[in-house]
Amino acid sequence: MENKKIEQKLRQEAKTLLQQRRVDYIIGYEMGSLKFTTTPLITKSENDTDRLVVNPFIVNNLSVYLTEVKGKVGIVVKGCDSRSIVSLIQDNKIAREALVIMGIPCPGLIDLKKVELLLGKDRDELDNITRDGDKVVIMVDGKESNFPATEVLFDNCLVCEFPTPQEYDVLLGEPTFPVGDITAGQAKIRQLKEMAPQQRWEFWKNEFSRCIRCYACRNVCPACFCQKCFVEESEPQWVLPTPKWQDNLLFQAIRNIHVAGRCTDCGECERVCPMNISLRSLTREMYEIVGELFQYKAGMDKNALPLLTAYESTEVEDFIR
Amino acid sequence: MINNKKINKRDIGNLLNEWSQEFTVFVPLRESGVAMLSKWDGKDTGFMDWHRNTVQPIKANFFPPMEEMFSFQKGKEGYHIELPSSDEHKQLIFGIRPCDARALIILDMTFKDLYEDPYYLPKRNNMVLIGLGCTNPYDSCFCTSLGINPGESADVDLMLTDMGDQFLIEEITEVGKELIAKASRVEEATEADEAEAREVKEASYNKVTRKIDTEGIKEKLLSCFEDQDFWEKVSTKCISCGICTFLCPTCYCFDINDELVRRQGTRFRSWDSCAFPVYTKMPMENPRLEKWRRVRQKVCHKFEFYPMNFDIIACVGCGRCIRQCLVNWDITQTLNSLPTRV
Amino acid sequence: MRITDINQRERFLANGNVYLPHIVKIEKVVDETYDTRTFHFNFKDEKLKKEFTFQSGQFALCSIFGAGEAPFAISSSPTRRGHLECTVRQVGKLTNALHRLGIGAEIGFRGPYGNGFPMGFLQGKNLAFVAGGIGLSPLRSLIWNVIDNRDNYEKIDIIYGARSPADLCFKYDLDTWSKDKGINMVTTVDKGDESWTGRVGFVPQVLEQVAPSPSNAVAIVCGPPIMIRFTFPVLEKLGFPPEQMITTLEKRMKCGIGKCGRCNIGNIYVCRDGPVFTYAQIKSLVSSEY
Amino acid sequence: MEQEVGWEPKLLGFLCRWCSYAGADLAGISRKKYPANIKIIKVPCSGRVDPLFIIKALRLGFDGVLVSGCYPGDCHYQTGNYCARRRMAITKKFLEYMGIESQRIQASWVSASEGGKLAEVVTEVTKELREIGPNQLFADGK
Repeated sequence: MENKKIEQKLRQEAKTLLQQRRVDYIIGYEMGSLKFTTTPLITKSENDTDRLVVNPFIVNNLSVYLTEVKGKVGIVVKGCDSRSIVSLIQDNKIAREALVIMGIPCPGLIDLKKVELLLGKDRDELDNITRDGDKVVIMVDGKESNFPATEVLFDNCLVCEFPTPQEYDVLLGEPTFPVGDITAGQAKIRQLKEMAPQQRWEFWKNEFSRCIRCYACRNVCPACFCQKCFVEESEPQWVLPTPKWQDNLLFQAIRNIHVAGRCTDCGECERVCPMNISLRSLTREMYEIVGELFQYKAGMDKNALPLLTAYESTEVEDFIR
Repeated sequence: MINNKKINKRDIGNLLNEWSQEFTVFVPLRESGVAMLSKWDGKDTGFMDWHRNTVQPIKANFFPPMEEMFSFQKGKEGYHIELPSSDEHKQLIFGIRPCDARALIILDMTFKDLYEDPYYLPKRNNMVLIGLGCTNPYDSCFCTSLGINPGESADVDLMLTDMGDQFLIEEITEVGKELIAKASRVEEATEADEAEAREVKEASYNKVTRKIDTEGIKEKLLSCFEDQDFWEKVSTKCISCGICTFLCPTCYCFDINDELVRRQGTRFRSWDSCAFPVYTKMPMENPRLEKWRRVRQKVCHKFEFYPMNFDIIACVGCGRCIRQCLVNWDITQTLNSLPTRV
Repeated sequence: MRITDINQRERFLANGNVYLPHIVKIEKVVDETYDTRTFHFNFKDEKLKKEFTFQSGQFALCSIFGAGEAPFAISSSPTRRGHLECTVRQVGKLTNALHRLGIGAEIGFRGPYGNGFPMGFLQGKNLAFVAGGIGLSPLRSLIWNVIDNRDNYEKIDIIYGARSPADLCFKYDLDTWSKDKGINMVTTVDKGDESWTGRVGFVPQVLEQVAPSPSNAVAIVCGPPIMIRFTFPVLEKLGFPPEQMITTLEKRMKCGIGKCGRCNIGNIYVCRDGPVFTYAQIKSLVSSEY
Repeated sequence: MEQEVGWEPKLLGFLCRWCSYAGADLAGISRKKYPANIKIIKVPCSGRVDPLFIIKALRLGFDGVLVSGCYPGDCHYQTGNYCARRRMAITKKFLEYMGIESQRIQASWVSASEGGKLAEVVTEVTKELREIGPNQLFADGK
């Protein structure tokens, strides 16, 4: 019910922004064409603002559009998205002045893949899904079942430290707090870490032999903003365009290193992967490494230097001979 | 008139085992969480009660994501080119849906066009298709708008209809007939079975509620082809990934690349996508650099160019591009909102 | 416009597999400009050496093994048998690799593909060739073809331009043609240098000055896309009907046979249905992405 | 793991031209012995080394990669080696997590006057690589 109120406020806010010409575009979410699906709404029209929605399915990290849309933009963000924006500002990709950020405190989004697994049914076979505090209520065939939210939220939502946007012009709704079930959210990574290196390598080899190189992970990532990605470089050709597992793995390893310190663990790469590759097990680990080595968290301070251009004179170097 | 057959679902495992002697049998499996056609392990028959289509379309069996075209090696006598060994077993694909079966007919047209494709066609000509009617189409399916009945198909060798505990079997081709003639535990279908199957098919047809209007679509697209505003508007949220084209059962674009590892070279062909800017990039210019041009190409290729060249729409309404799209870009919405010329 | 008949070309397939290249050997390398070279090559296979034929305007896919494959117009004339020529500018991975090769090196060759120039239609006509930069290479094949059958054609104008004197290709041919009394050869550069005494000006402008008569004439245009787009209006102004303007287009290609998808302009594939088109055909296309 | 007879580890070194590369030169001049297992690529600064080079070298079959630059504070370009240090720390940890043996990715500080140290580093690294065996990471086998 809270969402409904936020939604109303958001629609009003967005409309006003456009009416007063404070922004050229609004980027937000509207209902999608499938059940429990939202879709990005990028519009110049005041009338469209009535279609803006806020619900537990606003999955897209809309900051990915900021490097593309020209002019002043009013954008709807969740906690993780706001950090992507800060990170883009740090990298001089966008100007803070060109943005009006409408923050939405996000208590976690519902992972439909988990719901499907849990119920053995596909999303379009469910009647209704609602979030009620720490419960999620799902209606199937007229019957209601309750699940703890922690069972159906995205893994990255479970480990989310900053559900309230870090950077905003207006905050719609009250700040929320981590829903956290860190253990559940980290289960996959912990399993991997317990393996021997060879086993881990086998695991990734297996994952990346499924990859079809659709580049959805890269294109959906707000931190992947290169004009020309190294995989498209032909002289020298670093990576074969053919989806051999070796090249797929190399691509993803380097992509992760390139976005180190920019990745906010928004989880989009894993969500969009049509081949169900466990990409977040890479991004999250990188997030942890960066935190552990440099006490750095991506997208927290828009005035800070980007991680890989900054340094301290004494820093971890126990690995250097 | 009626000479359809039926088989009990619990006998399907045996039947597939029999067929495994002669064919490499593929069934829809959800390995690693992605539904795709995989080699049958001889045990898992879960696919019979899972009423949905695969994520990866059947085209991957004949036109795989990557495939070796030939290898080359430099010797004393110069380059030596070798074709990959073609010891491929005849494929039997069980559980293909009517939309995907039709998609193969559409792919055939391109691969047979002018020069025959020596990689796709031999595989395509060396397989048996066992169709399975849908009983539970996705909310993204719109096959009925493209003249496809989710419960029926003439593009397979055998067509199965799910009737709970048993399948009704229609023998579509001679190949299919022969298969059934050799199969054990197949019975004659009764009048009642036929009636039940008809009901199942009708129900499934009615479950497909998403529609597009294909009437005059070629002309409509032609008239709005240069409408940049429209194409810009519909393409805004697209993020130019390859999901919709890679997972499309009728998309066939490919790339050709060489790999050279210590004098041993291989030429591969792999899926490519018109959504990628590099796809059309030339040294000096790129005719489809802008996103709206690429989105327009995708839509028009299917609904305008393919009909112009082959007299058939290159879309079967399987809905994968809608279901899998990470921003829920919906081709049916685009097609239903084409500006009509004033 | 779509071609349906390829019978005569099928006999050149390697092993019956349209994607398999034949091996050809580089016999000679000619430096055209600082970044462009003409490669003379011939089949290793004796039978093909004798039998291989093509039409002016057709192209082939050349493989540099390990670097890949790309389409090049055949720049020699089918009337001059003995070897084949392709003229290649260094622009990327593959062309760089090709430029590193010398005499004796082996490359892959498959083709010929595409429709070629309409020789029957050109017979008995005045021909105006308009070319820019390396765009001369497919026209060169046609020009030599025409010269070798000179009696079949009327007046010949050649207007050729490049960015600078250093960018002019086939200087040895330009010399021969300008000495030929039966040819009106005009060479121009966008920007001259201290030693340049010839014309200065963009090809379309020079074309307008030269003003070949449109009567019983065909203009054959090839060059960078931007030049082609500016040349058509000039020709129209001179009175050439679109049916009498011919060009050959360039697109990124991988397969060369209308399957891999990328070279389309609307429903037409440049590799399969072109690369030679009349302006009338281009105007009738769905798309203006040429 | 099958090991070819007479197998010797192949090490690829990215050496900064201002220090480590000069160090290698010095080692040569002063006849300090170091294993011939290293192939050296001279880079303008250790900061030039993109993690891409490292993993690409492994993909190409090198058994190990050594990045060697100037001591902190000594960078010819002021900050190049500091940036390299961060990048290497992340790369090494991350690739280890993916399953690449930590011995395959090495870093060192070697100044222009430390011909001896460079020889030592190469010797040690080669020894470690010999212990873990050939790089089969990207081998095709199913």
